[in-house]
Amino acid sequence: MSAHDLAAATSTEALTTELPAGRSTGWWGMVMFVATEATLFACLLGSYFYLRFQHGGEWPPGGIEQPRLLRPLVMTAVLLPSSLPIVWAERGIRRGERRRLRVGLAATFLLGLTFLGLQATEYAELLHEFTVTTNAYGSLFYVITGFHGLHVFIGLTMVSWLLSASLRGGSFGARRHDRVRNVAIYWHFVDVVWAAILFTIYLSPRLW
Amino acid sequence: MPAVTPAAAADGSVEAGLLTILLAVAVALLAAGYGRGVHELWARRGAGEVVPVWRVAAFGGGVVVMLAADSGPLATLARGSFAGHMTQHMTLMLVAGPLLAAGAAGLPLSLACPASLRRRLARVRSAPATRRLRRPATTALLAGAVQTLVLWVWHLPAPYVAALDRPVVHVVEHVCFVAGSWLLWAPVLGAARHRLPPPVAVLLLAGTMLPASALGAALTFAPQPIYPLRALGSDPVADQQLAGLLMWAPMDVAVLVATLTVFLRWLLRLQRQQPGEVGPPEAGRPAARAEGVLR
Amino acid sequence: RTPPPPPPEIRSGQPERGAALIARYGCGSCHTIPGIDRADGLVGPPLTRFGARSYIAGELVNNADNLQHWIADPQAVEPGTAMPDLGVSAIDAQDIAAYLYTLD
Amino acid sequence: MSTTTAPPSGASQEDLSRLDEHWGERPSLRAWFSTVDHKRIGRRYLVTASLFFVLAGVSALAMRTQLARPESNLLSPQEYNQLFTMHGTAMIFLFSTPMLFGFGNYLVPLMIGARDMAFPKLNALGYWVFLFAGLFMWASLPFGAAPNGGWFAYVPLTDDVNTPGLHMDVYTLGLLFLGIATTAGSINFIVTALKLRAPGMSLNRVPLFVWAIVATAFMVIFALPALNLDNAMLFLDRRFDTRFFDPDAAGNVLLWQHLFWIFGHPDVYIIVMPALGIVSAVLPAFTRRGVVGYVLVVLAIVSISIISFGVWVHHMFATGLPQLSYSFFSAASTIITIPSGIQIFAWLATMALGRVVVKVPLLFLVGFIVTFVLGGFTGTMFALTAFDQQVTDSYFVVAHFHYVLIGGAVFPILAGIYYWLPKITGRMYHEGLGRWAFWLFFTGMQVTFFPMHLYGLFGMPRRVYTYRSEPGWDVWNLVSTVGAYILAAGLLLVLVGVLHAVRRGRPAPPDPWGGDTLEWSTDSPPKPYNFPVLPQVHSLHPTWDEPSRSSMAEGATPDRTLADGRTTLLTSELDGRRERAVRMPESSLQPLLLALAMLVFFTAMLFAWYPVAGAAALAVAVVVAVWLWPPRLPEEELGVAR
Amino acid sequence: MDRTRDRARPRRRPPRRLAGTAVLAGLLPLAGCAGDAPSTLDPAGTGAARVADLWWVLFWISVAVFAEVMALLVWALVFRRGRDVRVRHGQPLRFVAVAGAGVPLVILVVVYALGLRDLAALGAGPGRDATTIEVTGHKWWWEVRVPGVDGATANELHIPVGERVRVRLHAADVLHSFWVPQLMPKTDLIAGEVRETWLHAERAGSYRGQCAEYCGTQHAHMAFRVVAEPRPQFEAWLARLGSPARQPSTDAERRGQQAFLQGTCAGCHAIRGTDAVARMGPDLSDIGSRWSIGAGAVPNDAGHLGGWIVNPQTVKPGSYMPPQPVDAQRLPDLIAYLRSLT
Repeated sequence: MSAHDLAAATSTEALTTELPAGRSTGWWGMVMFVATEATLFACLLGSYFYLRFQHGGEWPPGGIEQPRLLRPLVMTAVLLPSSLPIVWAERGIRRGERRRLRVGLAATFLLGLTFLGLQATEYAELLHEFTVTTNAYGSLFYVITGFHGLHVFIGLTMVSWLLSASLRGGSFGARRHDRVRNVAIYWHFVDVVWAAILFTIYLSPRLW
Repeated sequence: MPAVTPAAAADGSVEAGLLTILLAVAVALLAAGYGRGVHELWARRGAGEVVPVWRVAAFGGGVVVMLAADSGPLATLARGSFAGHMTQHMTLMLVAGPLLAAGAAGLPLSLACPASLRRRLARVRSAPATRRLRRPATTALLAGAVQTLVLWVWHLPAPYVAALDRPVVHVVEHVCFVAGSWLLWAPVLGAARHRLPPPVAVLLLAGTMLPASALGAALTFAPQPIYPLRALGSDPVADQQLAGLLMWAPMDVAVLVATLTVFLRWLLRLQRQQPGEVGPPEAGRPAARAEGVLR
Repeated sequence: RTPPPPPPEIRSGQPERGAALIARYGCGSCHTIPGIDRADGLVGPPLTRFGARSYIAGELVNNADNLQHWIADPQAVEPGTAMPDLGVSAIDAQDIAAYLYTLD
Repeated sequence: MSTTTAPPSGASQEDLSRLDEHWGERPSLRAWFSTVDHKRIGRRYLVTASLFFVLAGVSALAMRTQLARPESNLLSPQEYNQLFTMHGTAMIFLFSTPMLFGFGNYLVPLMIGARDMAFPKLNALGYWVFLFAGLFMWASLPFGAAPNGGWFAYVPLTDDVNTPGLHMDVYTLGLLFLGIATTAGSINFIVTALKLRAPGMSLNRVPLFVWAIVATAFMVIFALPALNLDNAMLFLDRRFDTRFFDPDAAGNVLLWQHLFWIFGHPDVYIIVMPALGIVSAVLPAFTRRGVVGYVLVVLAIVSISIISFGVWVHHMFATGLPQLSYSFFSAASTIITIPSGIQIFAWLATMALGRVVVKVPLLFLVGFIVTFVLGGFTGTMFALTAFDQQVTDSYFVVAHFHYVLIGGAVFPILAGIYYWLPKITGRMYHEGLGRWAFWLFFTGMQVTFFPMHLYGLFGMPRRVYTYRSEPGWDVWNLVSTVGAYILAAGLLLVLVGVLHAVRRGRPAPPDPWGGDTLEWSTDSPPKPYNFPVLPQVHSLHPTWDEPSRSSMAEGATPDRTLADGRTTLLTSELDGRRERAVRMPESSLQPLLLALAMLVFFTAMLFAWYPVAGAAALAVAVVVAVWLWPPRLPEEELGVAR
Repeated sequence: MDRTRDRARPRRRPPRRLAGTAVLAGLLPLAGCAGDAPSTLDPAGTGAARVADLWWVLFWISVAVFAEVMALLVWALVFRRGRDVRVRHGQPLRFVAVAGAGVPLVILVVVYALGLRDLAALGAGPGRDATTIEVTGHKWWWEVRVPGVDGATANELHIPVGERVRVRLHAADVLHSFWVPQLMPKTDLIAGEVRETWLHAERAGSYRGQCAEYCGTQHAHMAFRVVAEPRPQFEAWLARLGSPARQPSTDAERRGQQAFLQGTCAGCHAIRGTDAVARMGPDLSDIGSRWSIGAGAVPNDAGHLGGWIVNPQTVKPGSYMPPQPVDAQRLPDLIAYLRSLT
């Protein structure tokens, strides 16, 4: 290694900003966090199937109707594409385009908010029919969807947090976008989990 | 029941007969294409060169197992009980799929194509989107997701019964199983240049095993029949439990063995590349270090 | 190990056997009696320091004869008392009394 | 505290002073609360977990005293039930795992040649949360509101009808709270071991202890969610009347058991795995050679951590599930003994081929082998369903798990304490005291728990606060109680030995044992930056091989001292190639604040002060947001396109 | 009605059990002792006997493997220390693989096969037309009923010697576990579900059973007794279970019955043939002849009965029977009446 290379490798900006070499610790941390969260959701959905198989008989039990499909499908159509703007935003900030970051984050935020709004209307309807205390199906339904809704909400706070940081300026750029990528990973995870929930809660009762 | 041997066409239904012919043609095409590609390769590079003989044998074995699972004693077993049917599925997913994957069929099959098609394939493969898809992590996630989805969806009662009733659906079901399994095992057993890094492969296999085990466990622990009685054998609950266990145990064993083998081979390779063992400096240690209590 | 001597109030009782009998007759489910396992009943009066008592059941002077009599047949001494007749034989009553008198 | 210094490192005096300036901490109250130094945090973990161990151990002594004689009246049933529940819960959750995480915290960065953990502030958060969660749970005992449903808290006994009051709310909330610390610690270990290894430390040169910690961390990540979900459901059932476990409303009481043991069985290996790692770390120093069959041991570690997820039903062999599933789980439970066997025989072979140096740590390793093997045998017996159905929930099981837990976790922990005491405190312990402690502890352990096999076989069920006198029960229970006091005396001597070493011990050289891993190549106790010159690793035993050692003496180039900032090196995940230097966070009060906000949240949930809980959740969110807020940089440094 | 019955054969003591008993005479002084000890090593029925045999196999295998491990360990500690020992740097992977994986694998396969055989035997069930007994676990006592017989008793069930009897297990509140160590391994009682097990006794006698799943405050006092007796006595027990309780015969007993029916007792307890039909506490129709009070809390005699009635909370703290405000004059009568109900 020549002295020149040494100086380049140890100069301050080489130490304080992120070069695109290898995965960062933040990436690994977020991936591991997502892994443990995914396990949690797997356990939740597993509990759903366990109770369903153990119950035998009609499902949903206690005269609750089959879940209606239209709104969940609309919610899916809102939530799954919401990953695209954040991918686009991340690509943008990787090239230093701050406007793309802001626009993409805002779009994701709006889509996520729409999703939560739709979920609220769904709850408002279903709560007349059954509640979390009606029976185990009610508990499962609301806890699973509610827990996912909580994750969407947390994701939204993350996105809005990114958005406000990026609006401040001086936060993200081509050499620092770790946080954007980590939030994007989390958001994709929330999307994928919704797909699993759609299958478990809304579709699987129709496949018995 | 659709079966590939012409003998089973004695079922009489036209649909079944047509399907049989169609399937036979498809499998024959697959085998012929692979054979031709391998022949081409060996002709250029010498026998046993790019695709070793054991890979060819594996592919052949895979095709044979695929045929065997859908006809003969296994098919009759499958007709009798849910557990028999599960045996059939597990044969397809745990034997046929991995064998086909070990055949490293990508290169031979594309070689067998006509030149124009081959060019188009090459263009698709080098497109940015496919290149992104073929990144190890993406492939792994995709393969795991596909396998899980295939397994869960087809074993839910409604699709399962549909497959029992309609030969077409049944064929689709089995094709899904073989394809999903092929996709899953290809990054583990396939050609070296497409293989996943061993730690990723271990994570992928273990992560795919868990939902599959969960389904097996759910079937094993269920106290009542979940499927319509006509789908189950004479002792419905016992049949269902046995089927659940058949899904659960072989899957776990196969994955465990594969995982540990991959891991062990990788560690041994690392050991060979970067040896690690040394002994303590017993004699002639530097004076500054000789103050230790143990000498 | 020699068994402990009988207390002065009673000549020929065996306190050690008395303790075992108390456990066997179940006195402890009504009385709190020191030195007996699980004798922590709250139904009748506690028999702590019984050797120093003046009266038995508020009726009889506390001496060995009266105590044996009471234990063997409380209903005869005080008809209608809540303490049931437990069918304690005279010998057993003597030993039980001997144990109770060791509680000073 | 006087220390001795390591052999002169290659770093210049000027570099050393700059490193001191960046990494050193002035002693002050604020520094004490805000430190993120993995060594201080690791020490705190060790001390706090030991405190909880003493509390849980004293509870056990109280239980044993009650059980010394039949029909004894020392404890009321309510007290006894709270005591054994707190004993089990604290030993499992508040002692074993945190104690081993403490060793991991102290040693992993030192063993892999890094300057700190990957996420130092998260590390501090983990410690504070562990401390607060432990205090949260123990604080309930003086009020008689401690958990009383057994450490696995089966429903429906623990629902709001059968256990009213706060008991089980303390349990569910306490474990959920603690789960935050465990998960954070595990993520930290994984990322540290993946990214912060010294250059040249490819995965086959990673010390076995680090392998064990990483495998443990992976198991935590995939097992703990099941417990968290279980506790959350139970809390919802108790507080908000959901019906997960209500069989009258399509719920199922066995769901609790499945989820608990899907966590619980991996958890026993989560406990024992780092302890086996300690064995693999201590043994080379006292046999003067590396552990035989490194590759096989790593394979055993990995296979245990995979198989352990597939055997949970062996804790439910008596619940009447289908026979077929029992045959499967029985097979899986027998298979899991094989990796343990590989490790045991690898260590035995190491001893047989090396030159055995008998010191206190080695004595504890011998005690470990004897005890753990006995416990493992009874475990393998349970793996046979028919036998297990006869002895499950009897004292035979209690004997099994104390043999594997004390044999597999406590013996290695004590070995580790004696082995690393010179490194952590800079002082040597007193060998004679240590030997007394070992012999008292070892005999006490056998005398306490071996008879439990017997009265278990004689039909004595566990978790009884008293028992009728039966042939074979009274005598052996008395023996057990006597043994427990002998055992406690041994532990008291351990405590005395540690205090004596800290106060009076001889100053320790940097490498008193001739150990093989990197922590022995730096000062005792290490400097805040661990290594003046980051090592270049050339083998599995870097302290033993000349190139690795000289890399710390001669390779003092600026890219290896990294003295102009609080920085450490990132390397590639698999083969440890150097990637880049990264800046590490300074000390901060945020972890403490965040943990306090969480404590307020869980306390408020416990007492149903939901507005307060909402405010605390908000506070948590605010602290996290501030914690992660990106510092402002000039645009050109960020690389913003205009 | 023809019941399957196992032929009552004399216990064949396998030699290895004899040897084991001999070797462990120092450690297990009571392993083979008969009598009331609920020891799993003193089996009295086919279920427990199979497991006891299995245990001795496992025990000897463990002794052997433990001896192997100890031999290696001691050898290393004795011969491999000291200055002049040369460290050998080989990697005997094969030794580790064979000793740590190969040999154990062989042992485990054998042991697993044995275990599977016994599991199948235990799971075989009592046969279709075996006698059935319904047992319900309450906190903290056992309710025993027989289908077709309109009566109940508590904490005590009778079975005919030499026959397999089906026991159906229900949980009234929380999980309990039904365990008679000398007759049969455990089966848990699961809330919301019904579990089945079976009992078989080779010789007449009474065998102690115990709740083996932690069920709360008084889990320690939730014992029961299984009485194995020849078929005629068993039939007599069934008949007694179905017939009204004994009528009072003396004045004191009559006054006691009045006190029982008009006091608080009838609110929780039933006595067949009277107005007391409540099912919150145990049926007391045969309380005079039971083996204990409070599911093994105290022996059943007049003294303990009196103390129990007036304040069960000192006898069995936490139990669900509250202290009873019985008139002092009525207490001896009540005791006399209950003692007369055999």
